[in-house]
Amino acid sequence: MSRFRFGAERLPAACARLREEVRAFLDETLADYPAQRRAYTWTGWDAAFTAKVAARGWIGMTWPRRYGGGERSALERYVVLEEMLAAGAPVAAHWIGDRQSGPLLLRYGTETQRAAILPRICRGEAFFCIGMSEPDSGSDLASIRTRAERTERGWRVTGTKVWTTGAQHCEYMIALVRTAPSAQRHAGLSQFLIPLASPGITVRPIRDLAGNEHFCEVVFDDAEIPADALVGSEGNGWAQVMAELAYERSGPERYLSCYPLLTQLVDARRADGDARARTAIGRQVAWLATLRSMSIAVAHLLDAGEHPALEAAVVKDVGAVFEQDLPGVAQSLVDLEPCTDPSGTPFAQVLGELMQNAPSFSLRGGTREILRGIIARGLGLR
Amino acid sequence: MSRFRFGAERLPAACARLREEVRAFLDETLADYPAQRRAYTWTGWDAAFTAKVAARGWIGMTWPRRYGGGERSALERYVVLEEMLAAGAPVAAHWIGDRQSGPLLLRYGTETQRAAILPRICRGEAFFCIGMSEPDSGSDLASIRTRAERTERGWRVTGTKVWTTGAQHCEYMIALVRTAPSAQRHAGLSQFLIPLASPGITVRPIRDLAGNEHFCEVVFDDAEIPADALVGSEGNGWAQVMAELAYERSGPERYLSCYPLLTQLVDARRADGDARARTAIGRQVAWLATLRSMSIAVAHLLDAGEHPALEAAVVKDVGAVFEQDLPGVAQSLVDLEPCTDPSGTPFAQVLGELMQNAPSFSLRGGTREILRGIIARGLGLR
Amino acid sequence: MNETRRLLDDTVTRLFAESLDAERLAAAERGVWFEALWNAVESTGLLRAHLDETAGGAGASWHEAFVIARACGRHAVPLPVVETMLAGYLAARAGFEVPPGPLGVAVVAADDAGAKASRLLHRVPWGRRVSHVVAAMPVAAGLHLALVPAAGAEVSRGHNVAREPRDTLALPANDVRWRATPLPADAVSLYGALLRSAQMAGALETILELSVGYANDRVQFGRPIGQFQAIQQELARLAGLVAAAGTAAECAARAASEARASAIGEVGATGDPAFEIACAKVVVGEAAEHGPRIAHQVHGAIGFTYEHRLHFFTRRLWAWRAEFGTPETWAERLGAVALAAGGPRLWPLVTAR
Amino acid sequence: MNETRRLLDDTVTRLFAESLDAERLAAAERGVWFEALWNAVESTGLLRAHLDETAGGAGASWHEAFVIARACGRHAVPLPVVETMLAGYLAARAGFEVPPGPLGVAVVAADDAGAKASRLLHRVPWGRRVSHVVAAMPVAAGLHLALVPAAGAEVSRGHNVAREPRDTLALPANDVRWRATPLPADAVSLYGALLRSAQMAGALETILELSVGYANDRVQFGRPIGQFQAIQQELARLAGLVAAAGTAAECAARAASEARASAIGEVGATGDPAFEIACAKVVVGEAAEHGPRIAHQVHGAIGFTYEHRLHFFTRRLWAWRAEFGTPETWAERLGAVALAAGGPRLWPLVTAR
Repeated sequence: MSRFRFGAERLPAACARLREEVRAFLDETLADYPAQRRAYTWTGWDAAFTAKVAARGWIGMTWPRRYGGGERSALERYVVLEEMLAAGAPVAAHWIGDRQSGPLLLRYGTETQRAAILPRICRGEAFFCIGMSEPDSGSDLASIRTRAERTERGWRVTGTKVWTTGAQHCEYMIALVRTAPSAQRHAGLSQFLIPLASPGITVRPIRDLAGNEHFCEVVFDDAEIPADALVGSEGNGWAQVMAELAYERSGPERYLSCYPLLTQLVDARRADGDARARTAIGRQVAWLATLRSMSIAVAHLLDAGEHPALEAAVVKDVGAVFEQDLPGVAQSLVDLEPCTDPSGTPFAQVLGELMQNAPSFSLRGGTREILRGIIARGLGLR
Repeated sequence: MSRFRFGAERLPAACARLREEVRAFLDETLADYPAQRRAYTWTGWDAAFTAKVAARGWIGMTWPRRYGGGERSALERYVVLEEMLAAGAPVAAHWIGDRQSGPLLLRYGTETQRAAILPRICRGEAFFCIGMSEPDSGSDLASIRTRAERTERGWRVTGTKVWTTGAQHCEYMIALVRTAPSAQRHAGLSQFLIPLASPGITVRPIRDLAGNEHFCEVVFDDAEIPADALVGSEGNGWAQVMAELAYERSGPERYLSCYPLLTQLVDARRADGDARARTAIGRQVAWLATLRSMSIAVAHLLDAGEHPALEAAVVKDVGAVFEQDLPGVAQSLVDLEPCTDPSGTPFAQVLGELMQNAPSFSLRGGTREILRGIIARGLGLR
Repeated sequence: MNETRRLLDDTVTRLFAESLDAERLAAAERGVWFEALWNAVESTGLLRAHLDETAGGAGASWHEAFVIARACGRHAVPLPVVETMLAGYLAARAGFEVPPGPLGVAVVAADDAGAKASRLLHRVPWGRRVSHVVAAMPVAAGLHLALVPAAGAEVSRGHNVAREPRDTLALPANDVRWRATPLPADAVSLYGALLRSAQMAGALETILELSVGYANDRVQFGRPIGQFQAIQQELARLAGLVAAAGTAAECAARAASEARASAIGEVGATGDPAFEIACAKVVVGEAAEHGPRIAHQVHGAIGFTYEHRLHFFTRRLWAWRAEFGTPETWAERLGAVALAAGGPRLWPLVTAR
Repeated sequence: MNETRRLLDDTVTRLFAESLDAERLAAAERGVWFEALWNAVESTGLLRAHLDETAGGAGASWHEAFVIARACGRHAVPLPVVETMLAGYLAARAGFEVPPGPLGVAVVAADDAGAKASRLLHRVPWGRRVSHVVAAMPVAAGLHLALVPAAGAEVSRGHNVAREPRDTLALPANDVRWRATPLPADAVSLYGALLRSAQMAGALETILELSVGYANDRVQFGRPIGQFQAIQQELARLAGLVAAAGTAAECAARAASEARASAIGEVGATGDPAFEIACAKVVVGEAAEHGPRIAHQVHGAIGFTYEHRLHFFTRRLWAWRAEFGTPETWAERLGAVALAAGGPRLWPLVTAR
């Protein structure tokens, strides 16, 4: 018996028409969308695009109809996601709500929370960010110090979250904060649904190395939030977050972050594809197709109600290596300087963007070292 | 200021004539030596060849004349070594004596030991092996359990050494054994010069995965050895071994183990060197030339009386990666099955031998993990 | 994995696991032939499971063949199981009656007239043991095949680096009768690569299991080496390679099972399994380069001894990596398809699978 | 390093270390020009150290130029120091009087008639600031050069990914006076690669220092992350890349210093520094791909902020890697030489260095 449960299942044939719909939508909607911006994929923020996606019913598409969802299968959602990412569509505005916050509320939220918020996510109106890391808590997430204290009317939150993607545009943050003393580490943490417009909250965009402002620092200075902001049980935050993370490791975003560069590369070498170009590009295609099969296999397992935590972690790890290698491969095959100026060719622009972004692929959502430690434990090393 | 003291020094111009002599000697002596056997390089045992090398004065060539040495410079010795290794000459019989045991005796040996043994090494008569690892002590060398106890006439040795290269052919082993209880770990170890013909010693060759018998298990069953077998001070063995190891990490054997394959590869692709072959081979040449410069830089530092322990460790680490990659690179450029049968082409034979041997390059003389830990400490990580 | 294949996997795993230990694998390398095990494999019908019922098969698919071949890799089965499956498929597709016993495969070059090949059949797997060899001669129009009895041929013994027999057979006469087939010219390397990928996926699983087991057992510095972060990181990397290899190999088998006969042999064509087979040989081949390195690094010196089991799997991986085309040869083919498609058509090409 | 070069290294290191912090590097990226620092560099004669005394130089060698360029890389000096050294060398070899002030370099393609180039000078480093551009036009017979005043040219601003200026200059008229030179056709990429390799070696040293420092300071799970074995293993690997890059770059400079003028430009010829320069751009370029990855991995999210210094070095490494030829372009050139030499002559080729 194999230790892994990856299989060779395809996406259902029924997905084919949906795929064609998505492609037609993207062809039309992004007809003039420049190659360079496609490099941002799931960090590209465009509320107008999100509104169009929502109008097609492609946000919250697996959720119950009573919350505005489409009650479609996780595999159909997979098709929509992979088409969006392969096209480099600017999905950031609805990305977190659709992928993490909505499912969290569905699982742990109160009926009031669900009814109030999920339909707004589906309509492309409510945007979310995730408050996890803090200045002194990166890999060591259990050491977070932002705390929430009960007040008469609700909770008072104090502390600082960092590397919060898109917070400057968001209405809500799902935050992991301490509700009991830190001696307990994993215990004593809880999740909150925090309206970022609450008094006492300051959002400051952080400029990244490439000059973009994708992530933020969010400071809570005795911020008062309502009593019903708690998500799930008090003290159960760690378990809730870990369950959420474990199955979010295997989506198409784990191997398609650099896909727009692969298409540029193929076009750049199409006219003179020598032995080196053919071999190197063929190798990328082989890994792309294989990672996609692995990712789809995990989607099938999830759809079947299984808990493929190990398989999902493996997809993330192998996917990050693949994505991170691609800018170097592209550079090795085209002797052209990366350049994010308007004067650059589309290839040079996409390369310039992704070359600078690639090192983050093995940091985001947990470092490679932490992830490999999780895989090792999953293998039974003790 | 750079953290590393590598420079760009060449070998002295005076070495050029010596190099020509060595090349002429090798051309003549190894005229009919098959490519496949050249893949063994410093594990290739040939006492007759060693005798010829000795006759040219190329064993112990830096040692004092009174011990049979040539009083030549370490840089001249470097030239002889690199020419031998590049040619894949079978240097194993004198390798350990010339490289480790002789220098150890020069530094720590008694006058009696030196006078008795060094001239015999120089004449190609006395062969050495090194007894370090034990069945339960690989990376954790300080945990060795073979022990020597004082008797009226000398020492009584009990225990087992493994992975001892060439022991079945050797007259002597330089062994690291425990002379005081193991609670002290690094203390309580001593080095001995052990005549392997002593009663109570059993040498059993161990067949390796490729079917060769390069290394041995050596069992000491109350073996009686003379009082003057102690090398250096009792209890100082660990320090002696570490000093010895630190500067033995940077020789040409750290990047030339696969060199015979590179020449085969160039010849195999000479007629149709497409873009892929040119680029991949060029990359190997660049690293080969750079590793050689680094290795020569360390030789200069040693010659100048400096202690380049960090630089030497870096050469070994970078060299092992280079050597280990080469079989894969060769295979990637020539679609031919590796084959150690007589029916194989020289390329397929050399590839077959080295493909099977390459994984050992990051194990021998300390694993990669241990070596990188040493480098990390050298960088000041604490 | 569906229930049929799970049962099949259990069956073959039990058969091989009970029969093969390190001692017997070593004996096989000394030339011992395991007649009883061979007979057991043959009598259970595994060798023909993938053939049409008209050819004496069970009408199962390449997907079932994959399960059998992977088990052969997991256990380093020292018998020509996979080669007999390959030869049987080719022979059946050419309309030959598939003979019993171990079968070999050989590719021969056409002579200048494009009609006759040499009397020599090179590197026939287990050539010394086979009853017949399916000889394949690529010609302009496709593939010609012949079913050649091995009796009477003069055998020169040879081996790959795993010491599996790769013998040269000199036929007594140059009277081979070739037959035109509907197969593509590269059918031998295509299905050979498919089955070798499956075996390699199995061998990779085994080296992962051996490495995890050893890391948990071996104590250095007072604790199992599996507790050291450096070892954990490397074993996690090995797990990724093994998982990718298994997926790639199985997807290739699934694609071969579903292929329309007309499309076979064109890497880029819809429904042609050559795309997935190329992906498999590339990904599995890379895993077979880096995986054994990690396994040997974890095992240290003990893994370098002939006594330890590890090398029966790592040497097979080294040998098989080059058989039926190196990863780079297949990657180049795949890259040519991608370049021909162009950037915008690449994604549809990938998702058509 | 000999005493002269050690003193030189100390001098330039002091000059730059005192002048440049993260704030000033950020200011430079916003377009601020550090006139005082430029004047200090120019007045100490560093820009001409490597020129013959007849050309106003100090008669020092490329080895001294290497020391200066490496220091520029170590400190991410946001001034066209290296480009002015390159332009000065080319101009002097063509017999031009080397003008004062910052100089630029541009390669232009010959038109069909092989004589005149376009009015456009592309990607001129610091084009907006230079007094003159040394324009280079490769022709069949070698290299033609022109010394073009930048005054009057129309500047379109551009940048590399390190936000160093790479401007396009449109000359007012197409009246450039070309001059034949004794230089090889690829002299710009040759010496450009030499100097960029030196800068990259310096920047690599800095990212190692920053990473070691950060690993010792940053506490997670109750201890500095530099105590974790996974981090130690990666930093050891970074050390190897940095050490190799420094050695390769310095050997190239030494070779250029020792070169006989007649041999320059033939990669394989004895005494030609193109072999060592190719080795340097390959090895340094690989270090510039893998080194920044490790440094960013160790730094985590903080290293991704514009506020932290790390990116001033990693972005330069990414940009410089592709300038004056990618590692693969140089590797291919080197491989062609090795293949032309053949297996038995490869070793003599390497040891002739």
